[in-house]
Amino acid sequence: MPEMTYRDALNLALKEEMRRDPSVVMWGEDVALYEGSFKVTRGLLAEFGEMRVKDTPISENTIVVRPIAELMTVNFALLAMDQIVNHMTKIRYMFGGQVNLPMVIRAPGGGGSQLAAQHSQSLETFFMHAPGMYVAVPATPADAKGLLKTAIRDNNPVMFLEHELLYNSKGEVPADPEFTLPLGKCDVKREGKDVTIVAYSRMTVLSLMAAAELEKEGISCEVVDLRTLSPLDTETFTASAKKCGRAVVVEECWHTCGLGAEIASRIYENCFDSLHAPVQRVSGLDVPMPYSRKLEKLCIPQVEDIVKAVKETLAAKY
Amino acid sequence: MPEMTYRDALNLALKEEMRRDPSVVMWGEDVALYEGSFKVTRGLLAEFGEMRVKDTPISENTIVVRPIAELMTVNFALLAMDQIVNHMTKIRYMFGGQVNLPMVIRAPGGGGSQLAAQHSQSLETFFMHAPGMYVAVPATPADAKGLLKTAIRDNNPVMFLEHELLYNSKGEVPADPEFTLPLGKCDVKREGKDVTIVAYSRMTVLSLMAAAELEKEGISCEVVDLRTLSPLDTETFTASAKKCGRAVVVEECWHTCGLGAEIASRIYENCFDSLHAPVQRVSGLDVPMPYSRKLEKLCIPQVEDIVKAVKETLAAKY
Amino acid sequence: MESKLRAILPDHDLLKMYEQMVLCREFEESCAEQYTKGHITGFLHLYSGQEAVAVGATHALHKDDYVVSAYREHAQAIVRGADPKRVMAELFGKATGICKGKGGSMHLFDPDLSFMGGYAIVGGQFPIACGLAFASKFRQEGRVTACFFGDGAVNQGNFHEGLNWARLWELPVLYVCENNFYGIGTEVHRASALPDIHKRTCGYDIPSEQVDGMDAPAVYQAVKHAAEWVREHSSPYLIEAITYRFRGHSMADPGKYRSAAEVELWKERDPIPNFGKRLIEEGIVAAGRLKEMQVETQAVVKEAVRFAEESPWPEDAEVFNDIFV
Amino acid sequence: MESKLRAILPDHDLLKMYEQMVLCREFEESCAEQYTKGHITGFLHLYSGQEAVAVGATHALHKDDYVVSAYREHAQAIVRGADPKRVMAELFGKATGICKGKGGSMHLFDPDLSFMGGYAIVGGQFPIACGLAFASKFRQEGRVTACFFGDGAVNQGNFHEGLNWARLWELPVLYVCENNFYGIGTEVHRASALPDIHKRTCGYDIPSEQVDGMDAPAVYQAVKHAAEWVREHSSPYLIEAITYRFRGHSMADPGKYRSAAEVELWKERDPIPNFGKRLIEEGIVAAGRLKEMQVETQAVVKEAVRFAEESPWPEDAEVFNDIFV
Ligand SMILES: Cc1ncc(C[n+]2csc(CCOP(=O)(O)OP(=O)(O)O)c2C)c(N)n1
Ligand SMILES: Cc1ncc(C[n+]2csc(CCOP(=O)(O)OP(=O)(O)O)c2C)c(N)n1
Ligand SMILES: [Mg+2]
Ligand SMILES: [Mg+2]
Repeated sequence: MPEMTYRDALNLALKEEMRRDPSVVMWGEDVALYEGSFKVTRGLLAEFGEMRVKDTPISENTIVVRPIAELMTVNFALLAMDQIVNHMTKIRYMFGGQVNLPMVIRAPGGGGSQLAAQHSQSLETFFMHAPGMYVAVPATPADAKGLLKTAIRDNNPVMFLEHELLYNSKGEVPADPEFTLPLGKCDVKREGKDVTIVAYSRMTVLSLMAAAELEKEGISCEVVDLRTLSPLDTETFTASAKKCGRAVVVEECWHTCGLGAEIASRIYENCFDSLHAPVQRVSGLDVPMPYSRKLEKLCIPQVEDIVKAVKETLAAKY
Repeated sequence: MPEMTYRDALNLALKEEMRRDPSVVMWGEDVALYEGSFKVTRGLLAEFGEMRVKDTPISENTIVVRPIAELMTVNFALLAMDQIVNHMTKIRYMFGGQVNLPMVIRAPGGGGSQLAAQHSQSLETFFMHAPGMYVAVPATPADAKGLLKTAIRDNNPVMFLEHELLYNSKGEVPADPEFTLPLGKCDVKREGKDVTIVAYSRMTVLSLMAAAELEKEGISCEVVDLRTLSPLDTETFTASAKKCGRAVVVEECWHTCGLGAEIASRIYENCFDSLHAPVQRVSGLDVPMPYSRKLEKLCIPQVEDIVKAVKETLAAKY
Repeated sequence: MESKLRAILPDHDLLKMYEQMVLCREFEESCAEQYTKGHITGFLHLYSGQEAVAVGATHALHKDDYVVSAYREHAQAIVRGADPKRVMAELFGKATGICKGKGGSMHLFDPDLSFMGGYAIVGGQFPIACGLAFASKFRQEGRVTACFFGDGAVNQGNFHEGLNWARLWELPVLYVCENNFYGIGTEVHRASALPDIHKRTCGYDIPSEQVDGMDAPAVYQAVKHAAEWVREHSSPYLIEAITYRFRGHSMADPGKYRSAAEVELWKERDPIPNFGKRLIEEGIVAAGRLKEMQVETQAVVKEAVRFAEESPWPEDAEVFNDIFV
Repeated sequence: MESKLRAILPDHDLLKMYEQMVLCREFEESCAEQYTKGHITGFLHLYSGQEAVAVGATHALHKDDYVVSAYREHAQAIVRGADPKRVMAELFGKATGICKGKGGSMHLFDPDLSFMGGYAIVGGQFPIACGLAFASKFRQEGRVTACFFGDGAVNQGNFHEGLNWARLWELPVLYVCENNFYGIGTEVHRASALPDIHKRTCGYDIPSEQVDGMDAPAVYQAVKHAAEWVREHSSPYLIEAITYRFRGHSMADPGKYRSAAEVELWKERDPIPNFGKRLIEEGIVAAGRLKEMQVETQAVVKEAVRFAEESPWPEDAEVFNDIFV
């Protein structure tokens, strides 16, 4: 399998799907001539032309209309919440199923680059809370490619959340252009028996690092990567938690009402009699993101925080 | 104590505070001449004049700038999420505390009037998830008045969520114009010993009805009204849950990643060894709201649903 | 001076337009009655008084042109060809409704008629209109997207973003503003810095014009010309139709913000009897026939109510259908 | 023909303006260096090339007029009076920064200077400008709110809502568009249906004009006149300053979307040497003094860097401060 970056995997998925289906179009601020703020759309304009690859004005209210829209970053989704939540997620339902919305909104996000409060948000919980859209959160280049291809082919609206700090991460990606991954299935990225770590996107990467460290101390962690937040594959992560009897959820978003609370609740509800300790939540701090690197680091879950939470859940005695 | 409606209690709070502080202004669509869509601003224009009570264009992006802004309904907050989440909640922090935002956004919301998908939303979890604003959710006329007055006086941004179906509800309201209620404190609206019901806004009213019914069957419920979602008074509701050993959370919003998951998680985390059963969540269904009254009723928690959940939590054997 | 009707359209079309206006009016008045009886609930925004806009404009469009509108859209759907029975059933929340009872009054939709929806968020239709127009352009279908909206909607950011977009990408959108002077209780000059709505396109280099929205043939002519322009140039155009709603904003609105005298003045300009008078004066139809038409449409509406009443409620399981494909 | 400088402002002010422009340039170039060294991180948008706008405009404002801007705002803050030391410390993320290190490059703020913030959401400053202007009007303070923004921001819904609002309520907002022809890599005519930004206010009945943004005295004159107009009429006005950024959009942008020739052409119009030349030609200053000024400002900037370097990091506990009062 060829090795490539998360960025290139996404780029390839876009190209393959645009070749496969001439009705797929790509819209966004600076996606054409500039080839994308994060260069995910490199080469698209040259190959597919002005009609299929279009730069948009900075008008987030209006961008999210058809097939693949790139929101320059997820922070700007807040300007398009009306289009996303009041319209995109509801149109099919309120019109009695008479219309499909086969569209994908791609948005880079997450913190860790000192972009301060307005440019460092992890808004996945908002999208997970509003019913009517799928939400994908790939952690690896292969997942990025496989999920994006499925998202483009799917007839439902998909919010596709990429992590800015993963664009340069590398991994093996199947070469087969028909390689796709299902939406709505967790991926057990590492098997283990003592503690289940449930994570997504960059938090999966950190969780795997934490698991590797913990292994050195003889602690065996199972890392369940959610891959998609909607539909949520409750079965897989609750089965894992039931097996281990202890669980840690890692989320980059704000703690209060973050998706970690939902994951934890489902674990409690499904594994109440198997749990030996409360589920630990490792979360972003409940503050707007500060700029200073020293403060920023405190706000985003780090490998040490995950290690610590795993140990705490093991130490808990009930 | 005089009896008045939730609507009149809010109206009185606005008048009293506008008399008390000449810098308080009231803005919103149709709030002046039309006296508000839900008539909460009746008489304000006549008493305070055009400069302090202003009709705004239908431009939700821009409404939320100063003191009291009425969003005609909370559904339109989705057009103002950039102003609310990217700006209002972050300005004080990102500017190092150099400025205060003493503003209140009032917004009626909730479902149950057959207003269909775009007009029946309960978006409280969004506001609770984003740090940097207070969120008030009064259930009774007295709470409405006492919390609104505090919100107006407070120097932080407050999202003040009123329930459309409560405007005509009646209750006693202290006549003292200095009567205020603290933000950040739960109110135990009914004491009990078997099961804790945690609720807010209209769900508190339904929970009290459920508790009254359950009492007939000898089941004693403690109803904890959250009153404010931010700051969240974890101590009060976890103490209650610890005492009863069983808890039900009632939320009108969508189930997945709804605030019920947060409340439940905090209960599990704080009362893990006292809980006899998983926390039951009674929630709005994870669907856009259908218009038809028959379907709509299924989507919003009803008294029977709460009764059923309480019984289930009592039946659970672990 | 009004132009002679026959110079505008053949008799058959003129009569069809008249009939549709009557149908819309009867439909709306019947809705009011059903609302009062509690059969229709939620928000109910009636179109009475504005019929000349929907009817005149729709007549000027091609069958496959897209139409999007707001929440005051019963007439637009019916004129487009929606079955009054299924529209009424929708308002009753019945399974036979045009959206299975899931949409209600504010969310009618029928893709077979290219009627792409009523939206209840003011301005919500603007981005959708751009999307549809882009689709038409992309597929080289030559379809125009007619986007109806009110005077209140023009102050939404969406309106601005949409106009810029449509002109920049040369999208075939025909904007039809129904200026009825009020957004709920707020008069247009209390909401718009420049209340002449057709003048607001100057910042986007989009042509626009104003038309008497109480005169169906005039609306027809203006929209005909504009739609052809849009189709030919593949570029947006805006029509401002001056009109008035005879009823409150919704059934919940007593309408105290405007004087009885103002309403009366506008009722003298009622687009239906005035059009009828001209049809008779110009010898196109006999008064008796117009009366007959009204009776016929009343029967249609009555039948629609009966159908709605007798229709079944949606199954409970429907609540989980139609979220995802 | 350029007017004689002394007809515009006294020598002292002209020299002050020149000095400020040099200070801004030196500051920005030093930031670039510190970024390359890794002392400044995150997004860094430099102002080099556009100095005549901030300096000319700020000179024309009263001390207590409000200023709001976007994320390319170091110069605007410094010209307003912000201490370069505390600005540099902010960019380093230090506790002594103007916002305690919490804001960074894009979020400078100083209420004592009525500098009401840099915002990183394109168009985010528009509603805030209306709010400040309303406050000034409400309290009858006579303060103008100068709202700086780029050519890319005019396509945001906020811009439209703000213009309508400001004109409708007669709010004293002075809009200053810095048209540098690009929003990141997208040229203005690829984003705006009508790229002449000053013409976009016609739909709101707001007066506007264009000015050469590479000519500080010209900007000063235009803004002076406009600000007085705004103050007198308590009503908005828009200035479009034609300018150019010499560097990429941010430090991360290699700027491949524009040709070297284009950049060179604009560099010939560099507002600093051209202004310096005129000052010398018109006998206002000697060349040697200008050179001295540059050396002096370099020392100021160097001192700012030293201060930033030596300043302490914020305490960890700071992370929870300043959310609520
Ligand atoms: C975004 C948004 N804001 C506010 C409302 C509440 N609202 C419903 S209709 C309306 C007035 C719209 O007026 P106009 O566009 O003139 O249409 P008309 O009702 O006159 O047909 C308002 C403010 C809404 N539905 N959506
Ligand atoms: C709402 C929003 N959308 C997109 C961005 C990303 N972005 C940052 S700067 C910029 C370009 C703005 O251009 P312009 O207004 O001309 O200002 P300039 O950078 O030229 O000073 C964009 C698209 C953003 N910050 N906010
Ligand atoms: Mg109107
Ligand atoms: Mg620019």
